[in-house]
Amino acid sequence: MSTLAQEFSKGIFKENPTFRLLLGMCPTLGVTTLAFYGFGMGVSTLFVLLCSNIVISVLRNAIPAKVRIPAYILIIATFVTIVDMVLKAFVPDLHGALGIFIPLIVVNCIILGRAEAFARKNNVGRSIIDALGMGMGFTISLTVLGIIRELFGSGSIFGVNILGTSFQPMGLLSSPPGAFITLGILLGLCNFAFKRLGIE
Amino acid sequence: MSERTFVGGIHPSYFKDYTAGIPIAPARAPSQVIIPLQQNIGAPCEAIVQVGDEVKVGQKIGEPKGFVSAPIHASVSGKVSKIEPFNHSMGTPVMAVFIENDGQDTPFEGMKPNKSLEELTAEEIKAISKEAGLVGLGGATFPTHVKLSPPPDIQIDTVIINGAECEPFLTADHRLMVERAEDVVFGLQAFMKALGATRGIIGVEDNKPDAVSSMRKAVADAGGGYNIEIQPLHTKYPQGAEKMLIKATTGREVPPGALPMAVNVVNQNTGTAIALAEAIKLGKSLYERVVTVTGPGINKPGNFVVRNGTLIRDLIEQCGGLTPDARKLILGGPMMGFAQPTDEIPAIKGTSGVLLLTEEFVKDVPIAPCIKCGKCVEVCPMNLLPNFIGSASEKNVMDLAEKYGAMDCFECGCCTFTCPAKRPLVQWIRIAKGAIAASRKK
Amino acid sequence: MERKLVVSSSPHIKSPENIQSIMVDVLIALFPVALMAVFLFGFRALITMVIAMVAAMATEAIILRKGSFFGDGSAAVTGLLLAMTLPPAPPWWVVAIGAVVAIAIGKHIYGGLGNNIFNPALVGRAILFVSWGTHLSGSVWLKPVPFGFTADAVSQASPLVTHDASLGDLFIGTVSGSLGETSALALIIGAIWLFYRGHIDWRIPGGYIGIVFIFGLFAGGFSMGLYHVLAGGVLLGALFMATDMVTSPVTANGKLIFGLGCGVITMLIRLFGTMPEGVTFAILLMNGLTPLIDNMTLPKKFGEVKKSA
Amino acid sequence: MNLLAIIFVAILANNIVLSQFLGICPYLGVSKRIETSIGMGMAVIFVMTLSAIVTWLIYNILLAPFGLAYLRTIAFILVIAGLVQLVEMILKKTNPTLFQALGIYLPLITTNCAILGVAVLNIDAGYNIIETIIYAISTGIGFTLAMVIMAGIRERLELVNMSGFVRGAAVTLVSAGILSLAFMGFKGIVTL
Amino acid sequence: MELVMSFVIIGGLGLIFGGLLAYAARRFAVEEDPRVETITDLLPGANCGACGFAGCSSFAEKVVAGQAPVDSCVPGGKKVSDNICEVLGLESVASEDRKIAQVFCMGSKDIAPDKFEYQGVRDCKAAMMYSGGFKACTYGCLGLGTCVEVCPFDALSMGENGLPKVDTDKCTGCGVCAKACPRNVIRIISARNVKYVPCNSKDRGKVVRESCEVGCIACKACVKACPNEAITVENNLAVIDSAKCDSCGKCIEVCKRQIIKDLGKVLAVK
Repeated sequence: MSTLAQEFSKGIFKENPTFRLLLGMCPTLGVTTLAFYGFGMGVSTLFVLLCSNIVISVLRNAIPAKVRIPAYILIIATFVTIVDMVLKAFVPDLHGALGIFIPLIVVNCIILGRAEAFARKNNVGRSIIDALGMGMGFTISLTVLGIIRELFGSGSIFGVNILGTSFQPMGLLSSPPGAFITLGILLGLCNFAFKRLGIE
Repeated sequence: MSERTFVGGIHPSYFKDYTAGIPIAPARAPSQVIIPLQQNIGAPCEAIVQVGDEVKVGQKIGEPKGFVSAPIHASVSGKVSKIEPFNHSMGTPVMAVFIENDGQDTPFEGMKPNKSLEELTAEEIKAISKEAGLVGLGGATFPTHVKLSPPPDIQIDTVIINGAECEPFLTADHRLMVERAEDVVFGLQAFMKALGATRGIIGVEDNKPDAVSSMRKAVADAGGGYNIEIQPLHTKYPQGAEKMLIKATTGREVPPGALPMAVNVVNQNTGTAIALAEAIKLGKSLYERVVTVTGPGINKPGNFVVRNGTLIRDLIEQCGGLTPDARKLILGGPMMGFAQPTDEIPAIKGTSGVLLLTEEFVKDVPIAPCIKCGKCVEVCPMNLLPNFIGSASEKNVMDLAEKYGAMDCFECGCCTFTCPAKRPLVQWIRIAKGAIAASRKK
Repeated sequence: MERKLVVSSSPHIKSPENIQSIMVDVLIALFPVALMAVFLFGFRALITMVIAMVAAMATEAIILRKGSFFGDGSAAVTGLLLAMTLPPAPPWWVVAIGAVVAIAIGKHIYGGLGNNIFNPALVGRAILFVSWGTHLSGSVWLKPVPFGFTADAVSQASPLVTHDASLGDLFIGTVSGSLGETSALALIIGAIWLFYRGHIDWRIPGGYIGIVFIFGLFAGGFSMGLYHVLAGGVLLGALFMATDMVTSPVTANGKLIFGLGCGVITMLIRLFGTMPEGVTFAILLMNGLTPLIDNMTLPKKFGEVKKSA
Repeated sequence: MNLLAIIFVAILANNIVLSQFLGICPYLGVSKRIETSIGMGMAVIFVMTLSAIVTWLIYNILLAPFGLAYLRTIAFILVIAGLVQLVEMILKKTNPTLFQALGIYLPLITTNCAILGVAVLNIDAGYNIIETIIYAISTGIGFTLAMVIMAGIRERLELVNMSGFVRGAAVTLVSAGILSLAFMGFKGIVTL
Repeated sequence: MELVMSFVIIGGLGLIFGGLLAYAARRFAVEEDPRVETITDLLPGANCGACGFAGCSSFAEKVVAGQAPVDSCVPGGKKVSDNICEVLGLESVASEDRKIAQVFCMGSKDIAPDKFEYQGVRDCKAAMMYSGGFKACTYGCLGLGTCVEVCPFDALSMGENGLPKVDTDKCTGCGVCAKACPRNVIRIISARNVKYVPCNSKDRGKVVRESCEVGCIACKACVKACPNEAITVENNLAVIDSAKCDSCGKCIEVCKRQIIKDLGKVLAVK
């Protein structure tokens, strides 16, 4: 049994959902044109993951195994709907930018995956830690990708101009093909770095 | 008569000038011959002589154990000194009969002329070719009497004599066609009679005009009312490969995995035809054959009649020895022949050539990645995809290798010859064939 | 025997051709095109080509760490081909980034020479196009000034936009356009060399140019067909890009299908799309389809009877 | 708005995977072999069409009239999860070979965002039922196309010596990027 | 009203689909043993095939069906075997014995000469096709690294001297390398087998002397020296029986060619 600290950090490094487990790729590619979008998506997902992990962990003995998947989905969908409403009410810009990817948090493999692999087997405390770790890992990944794409694709980070006005932005990075290529290269670099650091 | 050919193939440099003009001469009989008991595709022979026995030239010393097998005869007269395993050109040592030459060349009494061809029946011709130990002399060494015994439901209508000799360097068949054309025609007639075939074709690549004209003359001179034609063929490797030759001369395509019999054709080598002619006319068994000793690595190349079991070392000595830069010894031609680790290898029925290559031919160039230029696909006479078979075999993905046609490759070497990345495609294909055959057996 | 013999698998003789000699042949074939580009657009064209080639070769040398700058020559070919798809005088950093991207992403991510799925030069060009499209099209195209050798010429739109160039101009190349695409004459001379050396098959350019011509024919008659063949990048694409060995099918039928596919997509984009030119996208897409095409067009083995299934 | 345009845009110009980033997980996971990718593609086309029809009906008959649009995420995912499980059971019984080939990816169709995505996009675009069906089928075909192309590429890359760091997902993503670039050429051929 | 409708619709949908699923579950039921999946998860997942089945999942199927011994997963060793027993409710059967691969040849490049120069595919099996391999010793390691390529656990590496090295920490004794070696130079031995003779040559002493400096010449000095009769010479090759050996080390002292190795030491050094 690992310590809570390990439980938390594994989501960020060893089992980083984006770079190690390759989960939740759709929003990773879809919304990271700007760092803020990536961050927003990450936090939304973190919220849903946290809530659903708690609820599922609490109900883990009450839900019969046969219908657990539909039950989990229902729980997750409820929180997603809440997030949808909250974003719409408070940050309509972000809501518009994330668009269809908000309802699609429901089918983000990370959330169902953690429910299935972790929350249904562990107590509430551990599930919270797990959700925080995984959610943070996801948020960090998305934000990093967003920063890279925003920096070279628009010359700014979180909307703050960094590279000056003479910089000619590389349109590729803010276009769909650029999302794939950047993530692919980043993934390769990550594999390289992880190997070097001895994390496998 | 137009020149015919097949699709694919390559045009290597032919290097035939080393020996094309040199008449066939007898090679010195060595003081000891070492005759391996495996000299044909199929089952090996069993020795029927013992150590200490006296044998005569042409006497049978090995009895075949299976149907697809031919007997083996002594090539010198003298005493059997040893029977033990010895190096063989196919790699692993096999049982061999060692005979000390007494220098007398006493012929075996059993070798007597037969009846004339008109009087012989098909069965008798088959029996003669079997007793004389005839095998395909082109290199594949398929026992001749097996080829003369098609299943009853197949009627052979055409016999083709393979005078293409498409392998670079080799000139043994070429010289035979120039010097002994009438025996080639006689042998063909005997084949046609044995099979009841109505048509005989002699295919000759058009880079040998002297052979074409001498064969034409011999056909015109020959009697017997056989329907025989000479077909000059486009000079291209592998024109002499069985399936390609049949396609070029008759337009028929032998299906994958099938024998020429499937399209009512039998294919025989020039040397085999002459051997059959000698067996009928003189009763001579197959204990010697013509071998081209050639290549830039030998001092005095030539075409020789070589006794079965002569060590290659003896032959090389007679040809003035090796040049200082000779690095590779090949039995057969440069495209399909086998490189040998040593010159202590006996010449056998399938030895069509001894080729010595020099440093410049054996430079070990690094294997580059496949650039998918498709040149191997263009030249593959079997229409396979050698580049993909090679890559699949390299990565041990044998189901893909099979899909791209590994099992239909007959290893002509066109792909490897032409590959600009210098990839050892044939070797990979061979590995794949071995692995696929092994997995099929399971 | 005292000396050690060499043993290897048959065959024991090999053709003298190797990868480097093929790449040199391609460079030779591109020479008339390059010459014509300098002749039409002046020395800035030469500078563009040199930057692209040097950047490509340097990238490759750094990635491979083999010490040889020219190597097998494939990087030089990629660099030069990339330059051919660019306007005469884009900013130098655009050219350099394009070459680096072409070699690094187009080629070495896939494990280097022979393994790449997409034509590296076109990957480079497409990425540049998406990134800095303004430097690659429209107003930056120079009007060619034969014998001018001047750096400042009047800018002019592509003949694919204006549709007003004469067929003769298109053939000689005195129209605006990318470095390597304007002069049909030079391209054809280069391609003849490649045909002569046996490096390209008629099927890809034949299918490509044929289908472009037919589309043009239906769109606006014979001269329109010819116009579509000669204008823009079709000839450069059909003769030098689509025929790239690594990224095109190896089977005979596959090559024909590949050529036809390139032609159809090019003309779809030209006639109906928002972009005036579609050669890059057409060839890249067909590159992606190449493994499938190869798999679907396995040649009939010698002697094989067609299966009924 | 014409149906042909919907088909063209859904398959090529606005490919669900290459320009909309939906269904990436199965796209990366199942595109190793051409055969499986075709199988998976067929399953997706089927489920996608079925779920698009059902969700459209539910939205337009049950949710919209009662002003319960905000329930659509929950309702849709419920329906899709149920449908997928049904399909899974039926397939397991009737075609075990296909079931074997798709293995663990059938349950993953539930979490294939392309399915839910199409259901939601249909509503957002205000398609009628015919358009919905056409759009769903075409999107499924676009998904299959993208996946089969990638499977061809990956089968070839299997025989290649490449750095272990990029093998697998990384090189697949880069290839998808370049394919996505190539698909950009179709932009604007048909305007909706 | 809205609240009620929400309940009705979501609940109704749940009911309808729940009912459908319940019906389908019965109608299309497929018998499946959940233990198969559990056991598959327990296995190392290298699909090495050491158990004799096509891969980990097919081994799991067989083991549940009782068609495979529970301890046939070599890489997993005792731990996996015990876990499987637990799932299946059986008594633990595995022994503590650990198996590892060792290279039975010390004829490195400089010690065992080649008889000819081989050109072509750098793979031992490929090289074997040409005159039975290029090494003068027909039993020795060819050193082209086929074993290194196939090792699913990354435990083998090719040494500078042209002989493969076994990383005893990573080696699980699955035997994939032993199967791949065309000359049977790599063998799987018990890690308890403390002493062994790293030579594979079945040639007579005279032949061995000509082709290799470190081959076993079957002089039988070790046989005589061994107090426990643990050493025998079979096919011109000394073999040490691990069951009888008590690791006294006398054989090592008397070996004229200094080739008997102490695996205990090998493991310790590592």
